[in-house]
Amino acid sequence: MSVYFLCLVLFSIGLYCILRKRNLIKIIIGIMITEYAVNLFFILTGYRMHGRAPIHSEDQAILNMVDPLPQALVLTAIVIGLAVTALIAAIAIRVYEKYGTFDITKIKRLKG
Amino acid sequence: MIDDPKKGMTLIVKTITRLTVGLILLFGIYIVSHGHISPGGGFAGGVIVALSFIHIMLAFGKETTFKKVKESVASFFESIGAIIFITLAMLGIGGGYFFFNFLAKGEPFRLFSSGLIPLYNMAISLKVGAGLFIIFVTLILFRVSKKGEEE
Amino acid sequence: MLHNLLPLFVAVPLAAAFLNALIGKRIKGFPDWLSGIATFFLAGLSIYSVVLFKATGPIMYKVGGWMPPIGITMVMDGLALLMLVTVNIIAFLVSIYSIDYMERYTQKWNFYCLFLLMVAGMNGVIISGDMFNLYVFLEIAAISSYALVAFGTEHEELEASFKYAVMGTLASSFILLGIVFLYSITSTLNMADMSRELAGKSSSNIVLLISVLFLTGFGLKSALVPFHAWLPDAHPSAPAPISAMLSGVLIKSLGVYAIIRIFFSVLGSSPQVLSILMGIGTVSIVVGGCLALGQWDFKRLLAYSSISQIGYVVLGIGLGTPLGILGGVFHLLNHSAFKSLLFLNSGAVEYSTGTRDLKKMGGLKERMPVTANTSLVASMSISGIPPFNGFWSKLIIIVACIQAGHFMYAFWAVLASILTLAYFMKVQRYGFFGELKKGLAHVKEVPFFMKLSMTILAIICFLGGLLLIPGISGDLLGVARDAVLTGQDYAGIVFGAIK
Amino acid sequence: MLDLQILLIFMIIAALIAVKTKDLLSSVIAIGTVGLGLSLAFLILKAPDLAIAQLVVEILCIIILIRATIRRDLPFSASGRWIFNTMVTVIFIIVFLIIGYICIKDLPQFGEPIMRVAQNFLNNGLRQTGATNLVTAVILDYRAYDTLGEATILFTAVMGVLAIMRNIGRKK
Repeated sequence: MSVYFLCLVLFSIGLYCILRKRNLIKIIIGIMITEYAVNLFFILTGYRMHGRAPIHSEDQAILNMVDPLPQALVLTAIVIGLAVTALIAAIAIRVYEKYGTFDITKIKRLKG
Repeated sequence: MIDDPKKGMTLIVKTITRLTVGLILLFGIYIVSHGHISPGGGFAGGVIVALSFIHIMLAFGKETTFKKVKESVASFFESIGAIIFITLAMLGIGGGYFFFNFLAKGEPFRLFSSGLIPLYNMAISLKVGAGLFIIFVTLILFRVSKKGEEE
Repeated sequence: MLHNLLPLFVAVPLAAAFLNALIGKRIKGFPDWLSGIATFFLAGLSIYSVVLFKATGPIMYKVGGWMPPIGITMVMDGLALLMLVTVNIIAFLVSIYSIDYMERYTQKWNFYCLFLLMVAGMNGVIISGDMFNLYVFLEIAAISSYALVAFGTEHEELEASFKYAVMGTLASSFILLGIVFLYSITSTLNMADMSRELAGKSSSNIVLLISVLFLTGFGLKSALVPFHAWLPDAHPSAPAPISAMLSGVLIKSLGVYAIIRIFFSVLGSSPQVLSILMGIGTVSIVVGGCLALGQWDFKRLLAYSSISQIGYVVLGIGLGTPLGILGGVFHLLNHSAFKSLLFLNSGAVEYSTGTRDLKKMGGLKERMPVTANTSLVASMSISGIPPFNGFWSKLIIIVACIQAGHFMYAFWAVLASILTLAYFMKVQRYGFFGELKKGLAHVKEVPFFMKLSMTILAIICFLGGLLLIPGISGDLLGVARDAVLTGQDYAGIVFGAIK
Repeated sequence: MLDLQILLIFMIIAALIAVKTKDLLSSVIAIGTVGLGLSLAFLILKAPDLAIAQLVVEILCIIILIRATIRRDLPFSASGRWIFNTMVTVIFIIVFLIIGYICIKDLPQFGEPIMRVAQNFLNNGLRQTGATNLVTAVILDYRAYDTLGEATILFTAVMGVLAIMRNIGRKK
């Protein structure tokens, strides 16, 4: 259980970073931390105690494999995370080029 | 590779890159082609292939890299990878269902087994490798063009 | 027959997008035609499936031939049918509108590519019967919309896009965390199977946490009031056709549709959830309306009005009575039509005059008759003036409120309807009627394709009320209402449809 | 599972450093260590595919982020209501954690997943798909449609980056 809780702590650090930091790059870092935490949580729920990796072997039958489904899903989630990070980084670079700063308190053309 | 001492990083980096980059590329291809029998697969392998080109670019500068791979070629491969993937999926409709794995499964633990899965892996690696290379090149070239404007 | 057509809703726009990237940038004019033909095909397909649906009933498609809990399924029930019709018709009209409008921007092929990906993402969300698959397609639609909001690459657009992207990603994290918890307790991803598993369990704390996570995530996506901060920036910053798509269909298919699907079909609609939905809906109606009243930017006003109108949909659905749900889904359809039309109008005005500020407009009726008349139709429709479609759906929602005994909600809904009338009077008064301002004498009417798509939408607004005629209403609205009402029995319907 | 707990605490500390440090480049490097820790955690949890993927993705993310931050360091700025807002956020997060702590007791015990559907993959995966690596069997056969979505997301990101990085957005 404690592992689950530590994972939630990691998630909330990311949440804090997104909600409270005033720098575009810091916000991207917060997004990455939340993604890592959710991915890790997914794998934790699929782990079987003293399990083996879900790959068949030629010379022996493996019976106690861990759950392969979360692993497949997290692979997709990692790609999604990469795509989002790349896109947001591109936007941040353009924002920096236009405004000359990463500080969101100074990036305020819109009324919000 | 063309060695222009003014471009890119120092000689040490260039020499090491020359030695390792081929191995990295080969490792990427290995990971892709053995995706269905060992850990790895199209995505991880594609990223490694892209990283090998990014490695050249970081060490030698963009001119040398563009002699090897042009951006338009990368963009072509990206679309082709995606089209191969969706075409294989649509061919499955002929077998009854979207994404139906219609090829013979073959003997397990061999390279040529498990039907369409290696082909899907190839398509994904093309797509991922080319796509990530384009993202990287776009981000790098943007800075260069901005610098040119400021000067 | 319909059975084998279901994957095409995703495969066709995806294939068109890939082809567009391959060929589109080399041949001029090709992206316009490819996108127009692809979306026309989808619109035709969705209308054709209404006809087929009458004979077949709910359909399930096994992707790859795997049986439901193992593989992914696509499900089409009445609600999905209604959403598909809405999304694809609007997408087609927006696509032909963009042919002329997007000439102002560079890299048109890229625009069409992202646009088609967004359509594919929305269609994928709607027909998905699998929780994780829903998340994946939701991300496709969301990521393409982040890029499209920033398509003009100016200061405001980039800023709005960053804000939108951060909020959207946060929402996605919550949704994914919810899916993780659900997988952990049910050990399945198929929605029908999940609902069957959950029905067998006694309710526990974890289901409550999952509900909160999903409500936050999808509430952020659909911009309901505590989570609405990004919408008034993001929707006006996009190019006008994309604003029409975002406000018209994206927030519905990603937000409201997903809320209905998850809370009514998977988690089960408890009275607490319904009352929360009604409360959020009413707050959205009032807050959105009040904020819209003070705006002078045409597109920003429309964006706030979207928050208000989405509130009506959520209020109608939240009532949980057959009449309320009918009103909710009908208002969802109508709002897509008139809000898209209004955004296209604002784009036409911006195209001709170069401004979005209502104070700088005036008397455009003489110079731009088609735009002015279609916007008049849309304004009357959104304010609920008979005989346009908006009147009927609002009437049904208010009557349903009174019938269910929620007089306060009915009162607020009527009040906000008057507010809506007020701010659209303002738009008409300052924008289209009155004296022609000095600088606007040279203004010309917009090109043909823009006029065409606005006219078609105005006709839809005008004739939309006909969908309520008893013989017709069952085919589209009735099946959607039944799909929501029988949400508890989703598993039975889906597994019954296996062939 | 002591090794896993130590690794998680290491990741949490690294994440705190990434959030708190004022130098952006150090922050990016700290997030790199979090990703590396995640990769190791995947290895401990018997997910070698993910460990490889996470490692290479981490490298690419770091390259992109360093590209975005290099030589663009900014001092930290605090607005007027900084303390109030931070307190509200911290209270919100503490409430979230308490609720989370109560709720995760309802999850299945760690190390004992239900595996109702997954057992099917383990039993029949090799026979039905022919792939030895069951994760590949799941992503490219049982759930290949998800992988189409995944490939499309990457394609969307490429198109999006190309669209955003245009120097001229509108024709004059």
